[in-house]
Amino acid sequence: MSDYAAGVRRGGPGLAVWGMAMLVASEATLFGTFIGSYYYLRFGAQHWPPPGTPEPRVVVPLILAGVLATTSLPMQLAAMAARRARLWAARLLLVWALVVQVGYLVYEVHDYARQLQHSAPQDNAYSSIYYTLLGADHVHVAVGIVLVVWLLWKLLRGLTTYRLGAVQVVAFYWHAVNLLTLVVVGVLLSATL
Amino acid sequence: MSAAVYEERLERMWQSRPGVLGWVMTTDHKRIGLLYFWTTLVLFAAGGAEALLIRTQLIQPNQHLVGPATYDELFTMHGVTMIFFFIIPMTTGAFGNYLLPLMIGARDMAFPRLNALSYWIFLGSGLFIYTSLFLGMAPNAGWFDYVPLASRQFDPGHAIDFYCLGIIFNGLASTLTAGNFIVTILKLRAPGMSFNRMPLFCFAFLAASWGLLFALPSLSADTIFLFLDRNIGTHFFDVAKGGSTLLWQHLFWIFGHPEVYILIVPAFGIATEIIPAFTQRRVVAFPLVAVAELLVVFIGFGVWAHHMFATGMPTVTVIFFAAATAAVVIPSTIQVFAWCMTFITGNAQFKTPLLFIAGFIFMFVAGGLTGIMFLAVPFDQQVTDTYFVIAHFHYIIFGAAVFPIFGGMYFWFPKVTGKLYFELPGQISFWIIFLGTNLLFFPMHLVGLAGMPRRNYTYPAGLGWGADNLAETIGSYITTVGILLLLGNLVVSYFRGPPAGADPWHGATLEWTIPSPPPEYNFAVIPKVSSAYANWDVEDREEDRRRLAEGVMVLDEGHEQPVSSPVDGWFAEIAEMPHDSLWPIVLAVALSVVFVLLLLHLWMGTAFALAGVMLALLGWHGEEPEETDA
Amino acid sequence: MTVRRLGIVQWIGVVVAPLAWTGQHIVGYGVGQARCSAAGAHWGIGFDTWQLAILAVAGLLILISEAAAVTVFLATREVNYGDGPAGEGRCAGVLPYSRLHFFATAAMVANVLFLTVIFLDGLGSVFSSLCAQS
Amino acid sequence: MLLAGCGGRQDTLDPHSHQAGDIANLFWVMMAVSFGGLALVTGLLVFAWVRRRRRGIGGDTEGPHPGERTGWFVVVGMGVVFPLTVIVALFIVSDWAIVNITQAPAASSTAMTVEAVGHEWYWSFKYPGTKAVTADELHIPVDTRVNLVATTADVIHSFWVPELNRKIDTIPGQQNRILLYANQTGVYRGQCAEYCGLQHAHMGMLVFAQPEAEFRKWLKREAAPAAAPTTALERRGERLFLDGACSSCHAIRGTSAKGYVGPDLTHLGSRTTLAGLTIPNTPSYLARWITAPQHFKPGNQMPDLNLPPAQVGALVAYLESLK
Repeated sequence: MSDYAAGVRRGGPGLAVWGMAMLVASEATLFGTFIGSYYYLRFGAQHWPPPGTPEPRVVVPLILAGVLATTSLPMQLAAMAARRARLWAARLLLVWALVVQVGYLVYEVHDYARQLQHSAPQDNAYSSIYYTLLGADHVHVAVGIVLVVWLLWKLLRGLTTYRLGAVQVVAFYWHAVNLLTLVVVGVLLSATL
Repeated sequence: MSAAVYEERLERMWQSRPGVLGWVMTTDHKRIGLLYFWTTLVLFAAGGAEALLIRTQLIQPNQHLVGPATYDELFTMHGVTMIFFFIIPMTTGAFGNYLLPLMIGARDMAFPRLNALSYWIFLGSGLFIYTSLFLGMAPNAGWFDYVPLASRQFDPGHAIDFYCLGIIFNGLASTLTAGNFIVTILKLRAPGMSFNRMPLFCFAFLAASWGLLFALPSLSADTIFLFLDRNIGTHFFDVAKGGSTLLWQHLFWIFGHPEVYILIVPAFGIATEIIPAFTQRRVVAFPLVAVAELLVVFIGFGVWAHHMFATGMPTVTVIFFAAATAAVVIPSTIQVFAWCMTFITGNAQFKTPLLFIAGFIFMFVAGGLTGIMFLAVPFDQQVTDTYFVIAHFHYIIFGAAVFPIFGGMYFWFPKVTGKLYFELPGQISFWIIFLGTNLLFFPMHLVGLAGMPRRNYTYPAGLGWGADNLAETIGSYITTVGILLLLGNLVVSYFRGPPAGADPWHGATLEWTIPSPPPEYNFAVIPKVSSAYANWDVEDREEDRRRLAEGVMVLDEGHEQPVSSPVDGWFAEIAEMPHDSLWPIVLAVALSVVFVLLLLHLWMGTAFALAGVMLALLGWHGEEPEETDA
Repeated sequence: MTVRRLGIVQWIGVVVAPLAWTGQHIVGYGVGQARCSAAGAHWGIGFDTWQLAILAVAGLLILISEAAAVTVFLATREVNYGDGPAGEGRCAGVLPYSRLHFFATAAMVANVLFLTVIFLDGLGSVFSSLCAQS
Repeated sequence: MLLAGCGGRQDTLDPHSHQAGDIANLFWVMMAVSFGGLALVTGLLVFAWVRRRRRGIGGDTEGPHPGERTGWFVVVGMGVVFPLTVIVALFIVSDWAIVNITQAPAASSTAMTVEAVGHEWYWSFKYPGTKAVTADELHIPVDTRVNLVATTADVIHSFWVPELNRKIDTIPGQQNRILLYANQTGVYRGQCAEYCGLQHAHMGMLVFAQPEAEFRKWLKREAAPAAAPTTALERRGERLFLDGACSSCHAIRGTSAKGYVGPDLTHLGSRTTLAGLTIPNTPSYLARWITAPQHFKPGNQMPDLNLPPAQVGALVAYLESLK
């Protein structure tokens, strides 16, 4: 079919990846706004966090965020495996990532509930932005987990170009979420400085 | 095989379902554009009716046509409607959807089903927010919705909750559209259409889409905070508990000012298509006009606090926004003079569309010059929140955004319907609208300088405001007559107008290379492009005909669409586009349920509805393009 | 200069200046906001030092950006911003000169604008009385 | 029937202070330049119309584009260089120079301080150092630099007396200040400029700029507690006021009325207007106001009390006696 057929090049960032890039851009901006609000409120406050409100714990959240960040590796590998049509490799790598991600979320949600017993979003502006920012991040992790589960379910029934695109897109999403988590944790911990 | 055979094959390949189902399930950007067009036209009527009521209330001092409560609802809904439910969906939704793929030589948007979803969400949000009006609990704290006036303490009831949720819901639709446009413009341009050969229309919509994508999250965050403050008891805006009322204003205007440019930049795009067609000349200083359209939105992100100069911010911070306000002027002056020089060096024929563009340039310059005045902080602090500001931004939003929309309606009417509109009533409608709007908005400068503040449901006599207000109200009636004549002309032309043919204007861009109305597959052959004014490159068009005859680049094996590299438009691959689908509307309905339940504080129900949304998404992604395992 | 290198230089000309202005705008505003806020008053932020420092950095970056734009513009002067190789398929292989020229022309003008702005607000914030309420 | 003008006007172009004057002059200059710009562009469009349709549709759109070079010169010259110069000049004049005159005055530079508090929907004015509290009518000495502190009791309002200075919002938790200065005795009208709810339209104020001595006399009287009623009717009115609903919202210094929802009425009789400049302060209007406040100012905090005319008469007599 003429010179175009010759020019046809598969792979590379397809439309799906571009679409996810748009989503990530808008989500990142949303978090940017949250973080901007955090510091705007912080500048206006004499004491941060206000007296009576516990400071966030430092060590555990940092370690956990680091652990979550490592899942970028299996996600990326899964995408590469899928491109080479290594179906089983892709599935196993996704399961590896999924286990870590679920573990992270389970602990964080439990911890979130625990913190709510000592302070509530209704206490003051600090708590309001603290719980909103942290909660929003957890929601994004949860969505990512749903995506991985859906991906595995899809891959049960073989690999298609469509599903290959899906793996790449979800991997992209997870890279973004991991980065986001690191930033959010960093911002929240800046209150202890 | 001959051209006819290929066209017939494509016809079969792309034809959509007959009847209503065809419209409900459609993923065709042209049909979605038309759906947007009709919907926004209805909402425009609503917003216009609100405006007429406002003007009638103010026709003379101490009027009591409507009470203060109603008046507050009226000006709030007028602002919300015109901005979120008329201009944005009309420019991006209707014009962008219908024309962008045609201008870049594509057969559809990058994500056709997402495109349909955007429309159905937009429709849902429109119904959602207008329900509040009929329930007598319409938003009443202004479209800017400042706290603490909008807080639960001072505005109990559901009015502001309707506002928050409606805005978030509507923002969802705009965000999806914006992302869709960006990917479409970057990836679906016909091979050969490198950035410097992209029609200026596309630069404008690219700019507007980036603007929407990065501005809306700020508004969403703001409305989320407010919704939480009102319904959960958080303290983002509660000064007593360490919150800040100015935080609302900052977040709102970080969205709100780029918004203004999002409203007018697509109009610039429309102008930059009409001008070449009716001057038969390429736009002067093409690269500067192109970059100006991007710059105006980019710099527009840095000026937000000039809406807050009277809030007592430190001068050292105010300075930054005043300077950005100064900078954002230049891209506009570049474009204005480029347009004028194109008028002069080309051979201008003042048919209706070009008349509207000339009027647009006049109104835009008038409004822009008063806009420049606001970079003078002390003057801004003197006239902000007066009618002077209303005059300024109505010259911009009505003059610079709506005039090109009207001009565009006339300009592309033959393309969309295949009929020509009637010229004389068209020109008359322009002059009525032009005189009407100036009579409507110019006196607002004077009455504002005479000290009349905004958002007053009535005003005392004896302050010298009466005559101006009377003139404004008369102007509003005249404008209405003009708009009705315009719409009437188009309706009559639709039934009685003479056939237009493919290219009545000898237009500059690719949509004029195909029949009117365009076939569902848009382009029988993916066009060859070697300049931004493709329809004027005669040898390229002959090349297209040759290819069609030989079946080169016809792509008739399914919903095929070439994908090219983002900057230089190099041919990359052939993508298989999805077919009609019912999932977009299903998903939109599920989302509407979510927002209604949120409004009613039915948290458990909301959770279930979200589960429904997920199921819809699951079904959506169950539809895979049929193909063999890779 | 090779076409490939010209391509990189062109992007420097287009991208660096806007980013420099963005940085100067946000940091400059942020410093003012912090210095004049309830909390920041005690932090002893050297306001003028900060403003002049970011002004200098941003100014330098924008000058580099402008130089890049001019370089590309001169290197591609002979082409018109509209024409150039057809650029169909991968066969063309090279960047269209017309695209380089197009972006260079646009950037040359835009960068001047950014340069003006950063001096206006950078110097303005230093001249105006610190933390006086506008 | 309603109040006409009420003495003052609020015309931004009729300045009575250095600040408002500079702003007005700034405007006149900007307007002159703007009309020049508008005339230029309109001229270009008209010129295009004059030499329209030389070749008509379908004309040669391929060949060279006549006047491209001229076009570039105009676009770069008139579209970049010229406006940039003008704007830089405007920026320096207004935002480096004039802004220093209109921004909050330096603490040491003012002779006295007045506190303006915005309420839904009236203004109350306090004179620190004295007990004086009044509503809607602010008195200042002429030719004196007054430091005005604008705060709010509820939502965001904006203190604005156009002929004296630019406006300043009242932000919760913020103590915004502007300089209030009148170079000529007289009455200047002002109005809340930030949308603040139902009766935003009826939240006017008057600024009386008086000679120093006159002002001192006024302030002295204003600071004193209310005079005891003299006639029987006034005494009846006082009893009604203190025992009835009035005292739960209004304060009258020197009596047991300590309400703070509505304005302080200690010297109501000395005011020229009522209800945020909605109506003039005459016995008949006061009577109608007490009978049906919701008629004049729908949605305001004061309920229709449907008092019998006799009681209204007594209340009016008492309140008007509070000079």
